[in-house]
Amino acid sequence: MSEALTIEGLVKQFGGLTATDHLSLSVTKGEVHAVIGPNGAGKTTLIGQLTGEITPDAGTVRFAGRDVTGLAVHRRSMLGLARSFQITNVLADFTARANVALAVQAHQGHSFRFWRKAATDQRLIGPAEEHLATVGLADRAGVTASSLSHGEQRQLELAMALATRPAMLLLDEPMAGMGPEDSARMVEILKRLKGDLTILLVEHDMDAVFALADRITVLVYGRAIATGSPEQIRNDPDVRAAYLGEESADA
Amino acid sequence: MQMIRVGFIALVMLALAVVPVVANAIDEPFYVSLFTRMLVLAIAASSLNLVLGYGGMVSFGHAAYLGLGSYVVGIGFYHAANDGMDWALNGWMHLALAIIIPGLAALLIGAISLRTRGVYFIMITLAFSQMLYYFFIGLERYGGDDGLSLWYLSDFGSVMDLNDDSQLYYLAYGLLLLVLFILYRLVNSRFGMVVRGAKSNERRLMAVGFPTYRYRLVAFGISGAICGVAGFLMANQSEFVSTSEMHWVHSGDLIVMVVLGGMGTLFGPVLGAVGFLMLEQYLPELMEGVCHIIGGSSCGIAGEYWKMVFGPLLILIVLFARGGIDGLLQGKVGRNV
Amino acid sequence: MNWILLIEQTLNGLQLGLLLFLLAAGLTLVFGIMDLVNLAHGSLYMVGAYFAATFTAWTGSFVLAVVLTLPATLLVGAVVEVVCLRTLYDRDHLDQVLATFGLILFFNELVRLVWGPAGLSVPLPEFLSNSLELAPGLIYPSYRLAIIIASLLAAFFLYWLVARTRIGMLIRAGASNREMVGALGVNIRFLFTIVFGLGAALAGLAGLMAAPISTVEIGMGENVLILAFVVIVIGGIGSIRGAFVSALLIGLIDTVGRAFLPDVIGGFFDDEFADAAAPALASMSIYLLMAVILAFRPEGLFSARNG
Amino acid sequence: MLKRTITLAAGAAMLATTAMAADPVKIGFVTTLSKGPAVLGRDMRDAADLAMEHIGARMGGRDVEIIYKDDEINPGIGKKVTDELVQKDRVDFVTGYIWSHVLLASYKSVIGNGPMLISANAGPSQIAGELCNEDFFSTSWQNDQTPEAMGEVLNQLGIKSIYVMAPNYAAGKNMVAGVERTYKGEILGKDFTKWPDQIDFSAELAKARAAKPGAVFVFYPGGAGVQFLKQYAQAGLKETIPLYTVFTVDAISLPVVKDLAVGSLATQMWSPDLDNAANRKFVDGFKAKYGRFPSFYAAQSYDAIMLIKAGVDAVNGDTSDKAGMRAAMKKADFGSVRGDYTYGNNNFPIQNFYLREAIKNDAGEYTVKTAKTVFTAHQDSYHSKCPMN
Repeated sequence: MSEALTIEGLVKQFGGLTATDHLSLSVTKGEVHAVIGPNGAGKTTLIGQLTGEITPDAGTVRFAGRDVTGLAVHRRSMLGLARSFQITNVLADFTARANVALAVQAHQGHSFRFWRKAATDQRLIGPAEEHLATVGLADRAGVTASSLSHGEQRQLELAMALATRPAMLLLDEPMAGMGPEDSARMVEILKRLKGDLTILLVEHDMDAVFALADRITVLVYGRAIATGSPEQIRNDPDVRAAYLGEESADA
Repeated sequence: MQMIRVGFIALVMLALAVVPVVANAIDEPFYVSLFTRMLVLAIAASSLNLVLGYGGMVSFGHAAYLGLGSYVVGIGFYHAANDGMDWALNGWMHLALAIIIPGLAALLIGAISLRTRGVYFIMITLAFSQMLYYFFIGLERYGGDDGLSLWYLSDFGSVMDLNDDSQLYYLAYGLLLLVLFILYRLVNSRFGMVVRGAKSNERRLMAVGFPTYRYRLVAFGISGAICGVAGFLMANQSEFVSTSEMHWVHSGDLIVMVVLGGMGTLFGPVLGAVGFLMLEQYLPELMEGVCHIIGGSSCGIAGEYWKMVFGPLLILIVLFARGGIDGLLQGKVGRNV
Repeated sequence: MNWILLIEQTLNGLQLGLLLFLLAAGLTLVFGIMDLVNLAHGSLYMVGAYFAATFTAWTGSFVLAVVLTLPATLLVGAVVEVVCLRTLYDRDHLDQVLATFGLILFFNELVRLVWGPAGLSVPLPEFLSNSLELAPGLIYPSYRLAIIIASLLAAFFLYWLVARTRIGMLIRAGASNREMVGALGVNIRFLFTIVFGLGAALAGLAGLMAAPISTVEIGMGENVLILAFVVIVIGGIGSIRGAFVSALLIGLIDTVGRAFLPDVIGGFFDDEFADAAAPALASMSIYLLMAVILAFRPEGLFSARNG
Repeated sequence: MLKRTITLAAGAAMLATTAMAADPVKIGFVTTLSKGPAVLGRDMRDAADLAMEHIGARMGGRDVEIIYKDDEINPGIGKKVTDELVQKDRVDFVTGYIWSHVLLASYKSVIGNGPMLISANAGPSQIAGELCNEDFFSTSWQNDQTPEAMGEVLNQLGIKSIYVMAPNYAAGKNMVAGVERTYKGEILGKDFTKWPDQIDFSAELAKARAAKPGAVFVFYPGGAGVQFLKQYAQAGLKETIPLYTVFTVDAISLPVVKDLAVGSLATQMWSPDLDNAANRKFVDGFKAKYGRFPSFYAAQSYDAIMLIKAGVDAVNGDTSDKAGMRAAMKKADFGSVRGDYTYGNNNFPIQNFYLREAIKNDAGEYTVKTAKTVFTAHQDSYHSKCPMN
């Protein structure tokens, strides 16, 4: 049994509000583990603590067998923990290719290289274009990121995350703001990645979650109220009460 | 538009290349010193452009590095003149120290300042430059705020003689070209991509694994070092070093030059420095002329109020010509270019 | 140690700190609420002082001059906001720095054109021109006490305005969420004009309070502007409480440094060194303080959210 | 100095060919015309204009033109406009210069490049000493002389102890050094205050009060002087400790501070009530034309134009005859508003210094009156370092 990521007793409070409440969770290597929950359940706070942008008040985060709780953002990235952002977060005035090339560059040693032109460096451009192809943006490589459509920017996000050669992906609502067509394409892309990568997926789109996830954890008010296979979660009475309540009432 | 832009920039650079020749031909040596000043400030503005234009770090204290560079020359001269230490006039040593000392100072100041963001960064860089300003005012030995008159300039032996205005001019011109070439390589290198990326979206860069702080810091240090070169030239051009070049308003002037010319473009700061000094030189005359044309009285003093026009002009540039001169050449008018 | 002198110097530091608070209050208000870096704050301070000089000369009364100066600077501020600064809110700080830098140049020349190059003077109001003996041997000018009281009143007024009134509520809401306030049916543009005018009036108040103890001259605002920025940056931008605390801190450190540093350094080193080092160190002290505080607390002592 | 010799030769050749009687004599005037100290620059310019009026804008049979330039109190700008005057406008004389640092920065641009330089105010020790030059003249003083006179005043008045305050910059330190050189009593305390942005002197004034000195000596030029005088009076010190100043109470600050400065004592080499024909013509003319008393800045500027006229007159307008002009100027017999004086080897005046008291006269105007003569024919202490004879 190999765990890619283990969270134990994680606590984070903002003023009086407990965003993460003694949360424990583990993600097995190679699985797609979805975290769902109503708005304000503390999903984005959780991602922030996993990437290192937010320091937890208590608890530990272990990744690839080591304690990373106090590690800086860029160090975790070096260990192979990559993320995509909930709100599209690309370098707006760079081309798609340059965006991904920068992510590639991050994992080719230090960047105190002052002389050679980066834009024509095949060691950067080659992998960058590969990753763009993986997410279906091969023909948009030369377009400035800000000119890409919303869906394309989400795909670019993913390409940048992939370019860091991660062992594990943290996807913060990759389908946010997408139309059904774009969502479907993203699900296809993620399906292709499944197996090679461990993925922690935070998502509102239930169709996508149930289509992709191997296991699901339900978060309410910062606590995990249930973890299990999609089937188990679908039938869990607590979950139905707390989260799926309305939908199941309709059904 | 691109053609016009390239043509214009080439024209400016070419025109700058022949200034001493023309000035001496028409027997107007004043233009040599005026344009040397432009070249010097163009180097200083280019150095600021690296952090401001490419790196998004609004340093409001770059006059400090300019001042440090010029004090290298001044202090060397002082000891040569007063303590008989002739070697202290060595130009190569001046140049090297004018790169190293401001560069180290910038690294030190940057190391603290880059922990802050936004307005805090603007203000802390300002605070550090004010600290240096007061420090040199208190340094009575080197003239305090009286400054130091340089009776001997940096000595390059038989290689060149900076007392010759034309030679000094071409040294400044050569150094400007060199600085521009270095900056060109720098901003397009892997290092440059990180610095520019951090301007665009630092959070994203950290997420993909860049320790952005140290790249920004190195950029800041390089910028300070280049600015020191400008200081070295400025001391030799004005044959004088003084604390007033370190005053915060001077840091503001440098920012104005960068923005006037066009931030984050290679030649923008050059155009900005030329434009700024042209305005400083000719706006008063222009105003006097306009005053005469509209038949005003006591036009002789109209030019003294040139800043009353320059101030609003600056506001208009910020509001409507955000890309500066370079942006206008590309046909970009309006807000977010 | 001479205790009377120590008390007097503490009082001096307090008074300087409160004057600095007055200077910085308008700046931090505008900064915190509208996220606008206003370098021209010093110019408004200068304009306030010139108004005070003119109105005192016209009416012959300092009190009447105060009554006229405050609305006058408020009006100047409002005009500047409407004509020039309104379009700068959604711009980055660099744009704001540059545009307001331009305003400084403009105001300096405008003042020279209107009032001439000669400095003006505001005489002390008659009823405040004496000194009080606060304790045996502790003589203090009553105008200095008036500065202390006026600054404390201004601080209290700001606290009351921001924390206790409907306008304050809108201001706070507008600072965090402009759209929301707009949705409440409040004219956000008008609100901002009022806030900026208020900031200008505070600058004017500082200018007129400082006028009787200083020279009313062109460029008088540029030096104090930097001090005001140091105050609000140390305090935490946008935090009135932070500005208050840091102004007092700076006032005390600056005064105590000037008062006792030469003796302290003179105790350790020879006189010549002390003569050279003490004033330089005293000049640099507040910038050192700022660098140290920002090195450990990059957002100042009080972050705006709690202030 | 290759450049110097080349430009000097070129300059001489140029002067010889262009100095036709038809061309006006050109005088460049560098002073501060913007920012706070613009008020000093205005006084200087007004005085120079008045001098031009009095001489009918003619010297040695030629018309005279003055070109004014603003130095913005910045040595870099001062140097730039001086270069422009010398190289572009090709003036015959450059004068003005309020500030030591501006003069020092500009000095090299003039000396050796053709024109003659006449300082109408600044008198840094370097130029009085090792940097002295035959083409430089001062119509003012060497910086240290005025405070030296003040130190002597304090001795003569039998003041046992003083407290000293000045801004922490070069001129401030010179002024203090000057007093220390001549004053024989005890200096109880010394404060160098922050320059230029100290708004409050209460900390230093409290120390001065506590030290209980026989007198307070200060140097605060321009706006800072107004500020200091006000705070000194407000602290209640005006009634308790006599105040002695240099370059602080003058025709610029007096109308601003009025009664607060009345009674304070200052040393100066000129006073508006000095009784000589030239001074009466100058002061009356100035008051009639501008409606205010002239300051010493004005007096020195007026003298600078008159000194230049003496030089140009002596060579009948042939400004290429620099030796002739130098010799004539060195005589200092042009009728200075300060009365007769002579030039030392360094071309700085050897002159009287007076103690002036600030008063309110019968007409209700604020001005100064001469209380006594402190020094007669006083020479600066740097002249021995000047290699000229």
